[in-house]
Amino acid sequence: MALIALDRLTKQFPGVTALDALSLELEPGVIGLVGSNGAGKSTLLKILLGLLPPTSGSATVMGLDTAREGTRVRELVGYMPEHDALPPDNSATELVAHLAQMSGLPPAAARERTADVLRHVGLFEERYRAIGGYSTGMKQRVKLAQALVHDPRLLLLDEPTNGLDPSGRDEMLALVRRTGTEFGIAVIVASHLLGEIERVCDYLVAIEAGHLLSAAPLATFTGRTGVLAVEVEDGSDALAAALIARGIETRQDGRAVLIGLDGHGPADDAYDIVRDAIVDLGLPLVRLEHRRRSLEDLFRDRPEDEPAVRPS
Amino acid sequence: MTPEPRPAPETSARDVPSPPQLPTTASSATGSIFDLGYRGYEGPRLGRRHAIYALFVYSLRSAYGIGRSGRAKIVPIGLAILATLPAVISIAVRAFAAQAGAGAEVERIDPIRYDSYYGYVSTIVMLFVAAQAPELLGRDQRYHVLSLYFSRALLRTDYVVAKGAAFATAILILILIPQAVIFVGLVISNTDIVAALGDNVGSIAPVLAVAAAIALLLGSIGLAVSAFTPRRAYATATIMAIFIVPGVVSQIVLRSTTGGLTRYIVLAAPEAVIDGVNAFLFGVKPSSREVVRADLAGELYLVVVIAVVVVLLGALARRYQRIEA
Amino acid sequence: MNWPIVVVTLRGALGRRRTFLVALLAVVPVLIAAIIRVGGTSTDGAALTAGLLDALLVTTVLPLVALVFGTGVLGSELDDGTAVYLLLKPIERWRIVVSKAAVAAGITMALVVPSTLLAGLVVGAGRGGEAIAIGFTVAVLPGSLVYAVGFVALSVVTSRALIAGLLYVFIWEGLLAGLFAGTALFSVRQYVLALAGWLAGSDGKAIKSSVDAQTAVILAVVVLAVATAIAIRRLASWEVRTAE
Amino acid sequence: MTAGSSTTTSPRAPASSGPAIELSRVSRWYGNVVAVNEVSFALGPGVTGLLGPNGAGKSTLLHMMAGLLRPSQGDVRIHGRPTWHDPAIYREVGLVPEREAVHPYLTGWQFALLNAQLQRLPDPAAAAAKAIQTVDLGDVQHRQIGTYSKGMRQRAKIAAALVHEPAVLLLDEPFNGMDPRQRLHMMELLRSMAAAGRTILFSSHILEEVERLAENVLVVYAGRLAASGDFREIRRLMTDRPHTFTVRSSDDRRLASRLVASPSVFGVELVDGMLTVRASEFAAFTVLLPRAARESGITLFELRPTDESLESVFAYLVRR
Repeated sequence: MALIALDRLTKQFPGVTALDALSLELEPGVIGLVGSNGAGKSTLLKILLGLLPPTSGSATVMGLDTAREGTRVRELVGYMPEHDALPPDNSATELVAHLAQMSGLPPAAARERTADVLRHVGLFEERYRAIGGYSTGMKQRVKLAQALVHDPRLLLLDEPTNGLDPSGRDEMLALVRRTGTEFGIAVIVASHLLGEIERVCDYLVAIEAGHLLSAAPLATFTGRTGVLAVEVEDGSDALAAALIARGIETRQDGRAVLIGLDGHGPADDAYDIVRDAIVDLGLPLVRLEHRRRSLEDLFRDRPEDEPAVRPS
Repeated sequence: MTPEPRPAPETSARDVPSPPQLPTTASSATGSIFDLGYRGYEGPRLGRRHAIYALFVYSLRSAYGIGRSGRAKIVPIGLAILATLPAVISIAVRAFAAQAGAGAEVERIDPIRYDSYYGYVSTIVMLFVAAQAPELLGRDQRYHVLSLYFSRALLRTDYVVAKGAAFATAILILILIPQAVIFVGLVISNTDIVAALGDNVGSIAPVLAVAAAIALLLGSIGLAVSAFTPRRAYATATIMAIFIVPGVVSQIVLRSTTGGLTRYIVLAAPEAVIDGVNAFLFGVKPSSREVVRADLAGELYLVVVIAVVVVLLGALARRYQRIEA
Repeated sequence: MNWPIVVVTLRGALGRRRTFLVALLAVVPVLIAAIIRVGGTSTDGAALTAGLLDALLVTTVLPLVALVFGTGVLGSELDDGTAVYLLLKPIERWRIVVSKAAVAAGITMALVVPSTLLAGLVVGAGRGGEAIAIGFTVAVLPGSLVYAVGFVALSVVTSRALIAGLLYVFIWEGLLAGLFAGTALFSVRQYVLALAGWLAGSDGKAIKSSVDAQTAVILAVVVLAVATAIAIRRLASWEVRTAE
Repeated sequence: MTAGSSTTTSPRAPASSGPAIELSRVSRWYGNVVAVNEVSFALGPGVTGLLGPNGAGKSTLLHMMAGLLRPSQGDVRIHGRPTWHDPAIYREVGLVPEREAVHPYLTGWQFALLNAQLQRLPDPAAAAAKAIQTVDLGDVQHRQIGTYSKGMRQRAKIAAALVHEPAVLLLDEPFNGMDPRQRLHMMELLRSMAAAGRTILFSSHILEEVERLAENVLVVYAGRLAASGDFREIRRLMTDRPHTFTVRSSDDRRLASRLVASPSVFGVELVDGMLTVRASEFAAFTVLLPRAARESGITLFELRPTDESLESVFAYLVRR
């Protein structure tokens, strides 16, 4: 049975429809959940946790209906909230062991799993200090640990890199990736940062104003566009002119010279012509690659055909 | 360039390896490397009932600062000691007096008795409630820990039930330990244990009833206030104000007016209501002048306690139904 | 004075649940006056009115109301960071302080003055307490101003203004005033009592104050000026608490 | 959602001369904790990214530039005028603070109007309306800010900072809480404002966005300025860090052997069909590769630098 099945799931609040007849089936994996503010992302997370009854339609997690069997569902689901949610005067070990029991684990198992999970998220001797003194990075790790301690089948992460600096973000994203692949747990990552989703997820669900914008493997969104981009430091104009002279249609986009249109790739011999033009002009070749489509195209207002201005 | 994710290890996290048999020294040496990777949990999941029980125990312990930093223990444990001291002293005095042959006179003048005991410790119990109620509820609200609780195997009402039961139990312990000291003291200080047991067992019921009334009334006031004021200092101040201000106002009003409707103002003061219940259940004259002056029927105080507790617990449950985790 | 600041401060002060609670506080003296009038036995109207207005209003309601609004209009904005939107504007700092203090004083007066008049008349009218009631009502006006401006200044100086204000009212003006006569020099309550006594004319002797009217007025003006100056200087050199 | 038409007029001639923002040997300490240590730089019109790990001193710097913090040493000037103790500069400066607190009881419109009135603009209502439209808060402007989501509140703060069209705009993690569409729209807005001659400095941890928006970056580490300028130039200056490229060609092995012969290449790896080349001199290698390919008759399909991105530059600077 599917990890998650939504059947015409609808949720109406006074004056606004957060979710409008959403139907969807998801298999285990690292799934990115993307959507504009107020698109119903947090509403969907709450419904999956059985904290919010749907207005109509249904949602099941691992076959359990979230409205009727809320507590059973929450035993098997871990949730990492977006905002700070940690009491400052407990230690990480105390808090996570206590919350493990809140998920139905007996005391002994709670203590053992807490020690194990804190190791996996990278908290070692500081786990015995009060959380108040932790850095934002360590706090995010504790929040992840409390979601993992009861060995959930599904992990819901709401903006996991919120407030982290660049190195903190890299470590958290690597941790999320490991959780999804090595730990064998299905992960849903709700985030506004498309770059992160592309780095960590292998499937994507995009919601827009309560409707399903699209749901597909990530590869379909970040496929190659067949447009060849060449960067030659500050020799772009000379190269473009030389290529046009040799009958190759080119466009310029900032630092890069673009060859070929989306849809049909560059002509076969184009690669050699470009190479030879560069050598003849004695220019330095810095980058030669196919432009990739990007998740942003889903959210961009500009017409579809123009590829994203994004070197991969 | 994005870092490529490492391929998953062959043994999935789900199957638990069988424990290796370490060979005896006689046979050839062997060695094994164990998978320290993530392990699933296949043990029992005790569900909602266990979660409520665990939250009850955790909250009861934190009401006495157990499992918390030393600082958090000072107030509750200190107050518990202060509450028990008078009973211990009274029993010690009786024991010495009995040895010196003056046991009977001391018994007559000794102020510490089951029914009079609460009068002495009421302020201590109020301080305990005002200091510890925010500790139980305020922290989870102020730091949004509720979102971690509500996303787990228990319902919002379970949270209120567990916290309420834990706090009532904490107050009961604070009140009943001294009473138990008195009970044991009276029984063992008498040569004929069985007879002493006979006289004292009669007063166990009212002691428990009064203690329950106090715990429920003061506990529900403390919790209701803490539920609506996450900031600890404001919650403590508000609870103390509710305990003290109505009492002072009713004293002023009762002293400067006579009879008529103003008598019922005494029902607004928690301390007076408890004194009324205590007097009614023990069948003794109320100790506070206001209650005597108001001269209301004993049952009325009991009804007020029950009504207030039901209303406040209802408000508490509704607050936690709707609170934004 | 800056009109937009006055409007936003008023909107903020009146929109909050806290204001409603404080308004209740201002009604309490009138209720108690009514109860005393109904059940009371004493016939000496002047002494009763003076005693009641001093105990209930000048000692508790006036300073508490002034404290809540005095610290609320500027101090709370400095703590939660919304003051930045006023400070990062080409406006002289004195204009901000004056506008904020005016709102705090204005609301305090709007709550305390009617409460004083009503409570005074309810308990004193027809028993020789009228002059006392009027005296107190007028004296409470400058009282509100000095208290409000003082607490606004306090809220710029320290983030613990509420507690500091409570200590001033209950310890300095309460406890210590009984022990050390000298404290009266810097006690706003004594200024108000002195003024009320002077205004009440012949009945004024029922109002006890350890400061005579002239010194009270002079000291009040001095305190007002000093508090305003401190508030302006501290606001000008106020520094934000950065997360680092 | 229509992209707000942000036809920003060029800023009024700055009151006095001097670069838009100039810091010379600026330090700030709290007791013996040194938050900012001898930082100097000057910024002109355009978008600059302020980067650094948590606790590096970014907010302290921004607050000193906004006149909310007195420098312990050195001086901070905007258009040549010290920012501390001088409310007049706020005609030229707009700040979007990191803290989320905004007057909850005001509606979006009232908040923008208040800021316009306090700036003593000739027509506050028009300025407020324009700012609301620019940040696309039109349909929620009459709701109280207390009911706003994090992204909406952030846009209200930006509207407040833009209402007087300042010449200098300081933003502390401006896109916090915004969804993808709003982020793109805001980036577009900042780009167009910079093009109109304004000076924009914003701090952010989302390097992929800084890379696309900011022409220059200032990297701060433990209170000191680690690097400034175009991040590609900064990468070039890191001569101690080898440049790594991945190459796909018609005959990787032969190309690899040909490349290894050159002094500018010191490492070659052929791992599951991917040729990775480590070059010591960036300039020499980028000229050598196409020539070597042509001489050996090998077609180049793909050449991708692996550590030229802003993330790599930042990592190298911070992990030193």
